Amino acid sequence: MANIKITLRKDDVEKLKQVCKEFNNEPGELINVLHKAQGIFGYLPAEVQEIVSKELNVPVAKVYGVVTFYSFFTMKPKGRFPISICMGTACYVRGAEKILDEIKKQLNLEVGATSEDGKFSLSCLRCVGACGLAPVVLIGDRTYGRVTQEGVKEILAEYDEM
Amino acid sequence: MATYKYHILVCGGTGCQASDSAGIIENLKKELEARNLQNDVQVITSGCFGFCEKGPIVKIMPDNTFYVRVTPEDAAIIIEEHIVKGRKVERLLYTDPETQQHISDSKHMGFYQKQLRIALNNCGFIDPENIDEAISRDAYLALGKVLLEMTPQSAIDEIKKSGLRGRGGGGFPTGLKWELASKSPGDEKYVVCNADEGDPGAFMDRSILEGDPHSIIEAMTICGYCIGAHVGLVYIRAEYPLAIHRLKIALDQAREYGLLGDDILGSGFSFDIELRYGAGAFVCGEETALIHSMEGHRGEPTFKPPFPAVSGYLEKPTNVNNVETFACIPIIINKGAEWFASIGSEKSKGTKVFALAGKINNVGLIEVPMGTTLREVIYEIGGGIKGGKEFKAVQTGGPSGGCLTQKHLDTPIDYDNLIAAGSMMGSGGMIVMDEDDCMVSIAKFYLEFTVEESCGKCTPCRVGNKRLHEILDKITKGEGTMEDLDNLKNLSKVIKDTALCGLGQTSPNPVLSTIDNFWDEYVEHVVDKKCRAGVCRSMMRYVIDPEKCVGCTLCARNCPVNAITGERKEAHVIDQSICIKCGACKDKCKFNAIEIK
Amino acid sequence: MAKIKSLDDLRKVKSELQDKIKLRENANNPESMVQIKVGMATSGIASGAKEVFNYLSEELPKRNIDAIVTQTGDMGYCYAEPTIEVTLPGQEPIVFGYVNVTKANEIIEKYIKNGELVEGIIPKNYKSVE
Amino acid sequence: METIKINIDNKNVEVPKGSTILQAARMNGIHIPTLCYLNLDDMNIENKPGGCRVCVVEVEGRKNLAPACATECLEGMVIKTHTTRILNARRTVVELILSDHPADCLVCAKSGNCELQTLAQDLGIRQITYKGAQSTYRMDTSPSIVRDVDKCIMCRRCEMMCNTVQTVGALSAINRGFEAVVAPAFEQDLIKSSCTYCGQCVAVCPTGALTEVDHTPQLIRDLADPTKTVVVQTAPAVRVALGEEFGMKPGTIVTGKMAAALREIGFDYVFDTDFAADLTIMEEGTELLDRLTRYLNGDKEVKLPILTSCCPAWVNFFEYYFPDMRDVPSTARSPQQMFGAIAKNYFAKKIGVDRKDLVVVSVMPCLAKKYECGRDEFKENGDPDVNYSISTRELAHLIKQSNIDFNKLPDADFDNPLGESTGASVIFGTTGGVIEAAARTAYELFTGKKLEKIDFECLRGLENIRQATVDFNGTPINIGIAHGLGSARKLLECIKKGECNLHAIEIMACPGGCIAGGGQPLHHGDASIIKARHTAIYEEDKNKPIRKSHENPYITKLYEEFLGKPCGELSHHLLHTHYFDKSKVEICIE
Repeated sequence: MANIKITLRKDDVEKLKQVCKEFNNEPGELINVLHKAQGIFGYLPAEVQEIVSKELNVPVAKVYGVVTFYSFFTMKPKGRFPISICMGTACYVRGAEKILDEIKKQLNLEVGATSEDGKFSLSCLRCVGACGLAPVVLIGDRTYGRVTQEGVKEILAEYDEM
Repeated sequence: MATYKYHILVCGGTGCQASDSAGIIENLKKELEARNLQNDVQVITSGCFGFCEKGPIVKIMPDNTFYVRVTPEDAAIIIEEHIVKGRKVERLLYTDPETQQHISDSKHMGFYQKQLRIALNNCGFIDPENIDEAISRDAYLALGKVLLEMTPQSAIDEIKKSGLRGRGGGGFPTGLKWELASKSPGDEKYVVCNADEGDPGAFMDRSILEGDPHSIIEAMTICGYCIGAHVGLVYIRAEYPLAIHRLKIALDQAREYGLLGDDILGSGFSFDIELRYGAGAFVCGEETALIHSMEGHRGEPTFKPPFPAVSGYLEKPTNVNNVETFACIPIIINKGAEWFASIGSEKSKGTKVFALAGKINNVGLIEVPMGTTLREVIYEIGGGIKGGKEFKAVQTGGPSGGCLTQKHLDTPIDYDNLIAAGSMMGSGGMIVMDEDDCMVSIAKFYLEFTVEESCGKCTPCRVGNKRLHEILDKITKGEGTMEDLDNLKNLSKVIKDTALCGLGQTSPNPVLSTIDNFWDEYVEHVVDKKCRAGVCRSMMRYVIDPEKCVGCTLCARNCPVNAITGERKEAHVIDQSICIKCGACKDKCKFNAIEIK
Repeated sequence: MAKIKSLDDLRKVKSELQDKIKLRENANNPESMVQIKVGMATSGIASGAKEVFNYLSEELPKRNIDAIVTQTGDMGYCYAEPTIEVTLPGQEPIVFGYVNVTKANEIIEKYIKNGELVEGIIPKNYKSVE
Repeated sequence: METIKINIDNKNVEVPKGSTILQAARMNGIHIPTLCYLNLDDMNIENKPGGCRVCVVEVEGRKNLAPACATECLEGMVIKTHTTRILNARRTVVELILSDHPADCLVCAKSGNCELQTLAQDLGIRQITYKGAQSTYRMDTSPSIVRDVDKCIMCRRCEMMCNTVQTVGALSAINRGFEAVVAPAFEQDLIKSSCTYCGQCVAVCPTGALTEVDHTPQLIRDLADPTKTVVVQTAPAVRVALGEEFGMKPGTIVTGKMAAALREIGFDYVFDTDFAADLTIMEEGTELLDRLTRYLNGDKEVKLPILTSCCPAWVNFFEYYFPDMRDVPSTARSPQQMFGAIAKNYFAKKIGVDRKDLVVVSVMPCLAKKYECGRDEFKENGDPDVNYSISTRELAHLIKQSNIDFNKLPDADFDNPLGESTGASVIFGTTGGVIEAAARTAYELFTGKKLEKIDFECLRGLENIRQATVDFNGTPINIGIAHGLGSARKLLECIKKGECNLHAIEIMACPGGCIAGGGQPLHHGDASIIKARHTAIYEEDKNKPIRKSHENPYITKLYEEFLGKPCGELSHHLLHTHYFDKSKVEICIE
């Protein structure tokens, strides 16, 4: 994955360095910095981790160790419309797995993957705390509650023209 | 200042926001302005009411009218009918599932009747983004009392006397914990609020932070004074944007009022609070893992001792409590330890918030005195099982807890009773299951979670849980043996005995408790290759009842793998060797002729 | 907002702010409050119920009386409108008819403050919606 | 010392306050098995993650089992170490580890020397009850180290060594749960990381997950090739450790047996790196004296302190982490490379062999040496000065393969001219040795006087960072010593801040120096083995008739015949080097 060199925008790199500075280039702020970095770049490619490593004086292996430990951090760019399916217990017992299967089928997409056109990415997450609406699907900032297997098609159709 | 004649509270919790409560607020304000009523009626975004099943919720004061499942389009009728004409909008009122009667006052709803709200006292009552409302509800009075009228030790003694125990899982006595941290030598100490709520199906901490952030700020400051710390840290899930937003507002407001910062209330005591973000690791709910995470490391637990009270954040004495625990502190100081200790059971004082979810009518956040029975919670507050189905089990304590059954229904809920019953309090998730839930699959579900969330540091959790999950998977696929069941038991026992941290030590609980309570179901899976709940697909057989089949051919035409054959107007047959158990035929059949066996 | 510098300061601020949510606080404990329902059906509004409602909800707090003033639909006493139902803590509700602002003042001063009955009581023959 | 009373396995015993259960047990003859735990007590190296859970014991009143390695004894504690409950738990835990471990013991590089294998054997495990998925990773072969991560058991010893002790940070635990493993950043190959190849990860790995690159097959082919002349050089630390591979007591000196074995294996010339170590002293010592003299004469430009440069992992370290200070260390090549340069450019001519037909092999206690001989600057037209390096462990295998009964071998001598050495060169093998050897020569050259007491006791020891002042006939020379890269980093940071008034510093990457190198027989966490080698090195020095490098007659001859003078032009070309900035990471930014 790191063999494919990607190019970072200069502005973004400057922003990242500024963020590190705001945190006093303190190694203990690694996780806070990574949160901000993911905010800037959308994900955490190897190059970004290298920069963070240099700025905070933390070995890059350790940065990677931290990135791979926390599920919130991702090294893959997300789709324009990231789809997350809540796999909390409440959603699970109300059929979240079936919804996931249906979305996988409809989009021909595996969990953790991004569609080739970069439109959708699919992930599962832990409880979002909207258990009253179970099962819950999030697309971008929008929350869909009480989703049914049949309803999946309808929801996805909203994104047809986008 | 205008005298408002009505207050309209609209739930602004994450659940209701997901159903566009912001749109409701916007429309309500628009409708009021259109009628020039904006000075008579105040619209307030409040924290969570708890009754998430029925959200979004709109409550009108002073007549306590409780509207459920409101949409932005309903705003006009609420203003026109209720505010202008004084008539309740019947269609938006809650309907009692048993009597089919509309109930307008939440006080009369089963969901609220048995509840006693201490930690959730202000949730759904005040505007969490307005410190004035919090202050008018006694916020920071306890802080003032502690800082100016009590010594650290006397405040600790008060907490000890109240009998408050940690609400995050283990139930360690809070006062004792504070005392340990306070006696630990050192000038630099830390107060940490654990808001990395990770149980799938528990969201009380988030609701408290969203609904009453000042209670946490106040409690952390009190704790700081008691143990001798000047810095507080809130470790909060990054996936809780609303809670973070409100907490930040609350911190700013508290600083502006001088309730946080230097020389608080002229006491000479200084304290401030910073945020640290979790990044999606369940194990960080364990306090040593949480501390490592705050220091920028992988969130791996370390062996205790040393306890954080001796060596915690940056190796300094640190006191970690979770959100709900902190939320109880101010009210204990204000109303006194005796008052708090008078609530609850003998060894578990006060109340506990539960996130009630699953196959139950009233999903939501509830707070009940310790010692309330499961039956009261499920049938009176929860309104019974959804769809009139049969109650099968209730899972408490999340991935660390276990499944309780019919025979536990009258057990009073407290720390010790739950442990004795093979489960635990955990952070308070309570998932109700009915006859359609397969208990082996439920155990598998939790193990999947644990495998996913294990940090990987110790062998029993890293490899052992993986093996437990594999065995359960084998059983649900119909490939299990009786030997597997023995192995399951032994391995679970060893993991409990040898894992490094609380997560690992409790991870086999879902397996052990389902084995204890639903042994027959395991044996059925293994010996009869049968899943009575019809969940384990590979064990299901779709069979056409020749008596009921009219030979319409609809099923055959809808079968994706052409497993169904039969002449028109004659009974059809499913070839089990081809069938992929997708259920399409059963869904399509208009004559209920297809059964799962 | 200036900083709150002492516990007394805080208590003062609290009591000043309390009015802001008094309406909600009172609603939380209706049993210990004076509860007043103003009949507000179309005919009630036409006969001046709105003024009475406004008067009561503004005057009672001014006179330091913890009360809950709400509107209600038609009470069924069209002939006597505007009507209000007053429930003192621990007592049976009493309905007054032909209430205008002056009458409302009298009800506050005599009945609510001192428990003295005022003219215009209507025998109660209906059941509340609740 | 304050003591407490405990009861362990029904025995009432008294142990020092603060002891762990494991320590208390060992003091009382109870051997609780461990796996992840590692403690080289005198060297400040400890790995105690409490992760493997092999050492669990029962403590009365405790709900679950306690890890003996991490649990402190408390007054009155009642401990059981082998109840059925414990045995079942311990066995299950080991079975779990084995269930995610390739069962290819017979062909594993660590077979017979693997701590997991020993443990499974001791517990009598004959089958694995819990079978399931195994994690698989690709093999990573760097110039020095092979990573077979399938065999990683997450003991974290390597991570601790790489990060806490060496502060290199090439390795970290990555992922979580079942997928957790120790790896370089982005799971890239080690060669793309900042690894210095110090090999300390290999030295502590309990399984076959980290091993050295095996060069013996290549060596066997070269020995059999009639067109090649094969020359071997052996580093000082090898001779005090090799015997351990043949069951000898740690600290046994086997110089003579080793020379005899190498000759039996079939090397054409059996030489000694010690010869090159003497040569290093001539060059490095001259450089030190030069800088020192200039400094004392008021030259402000001169870089002091001078740092030794004979440790290749240390060279890698400052190239990665302190590239801006790369003009501070001596430019002298390491003894291995000096030997190679002399062998290929002087000895080859002397015996009339083309340098391409001369194969120079080194036997080293070190894995970084494998990387070092592949450096481009040590090649002439692609032909390396040292063809390859094998470790002490590889040599032991080679001796066994050659059917040599090592224990019964009579002692033999090295060949000349590159086999003659002094006591000064022998002590290169341990921390403090290089600088002591340099001091012996520099003193005499600086003062023009004969050294009265050859032993500089003040420079010896195993403390991580040491400082001493040596009196050069009225001129005090401040000397610093650091071993372990973490200690080196501390000293370097002092120098950077200008807080250091030292004139010369010796740095060795491995804690303890070469005697505890990554290519040495495995110590399995027993620090007494390292101490025994340390003592043996000084004993070997004492037994040498000549103990100062500049008195080595063959060195004198080499300068007369070939090199001219120390730090002369030819020396500069053959015996000195330059350093690179390896800190840069390529990132495309637009």
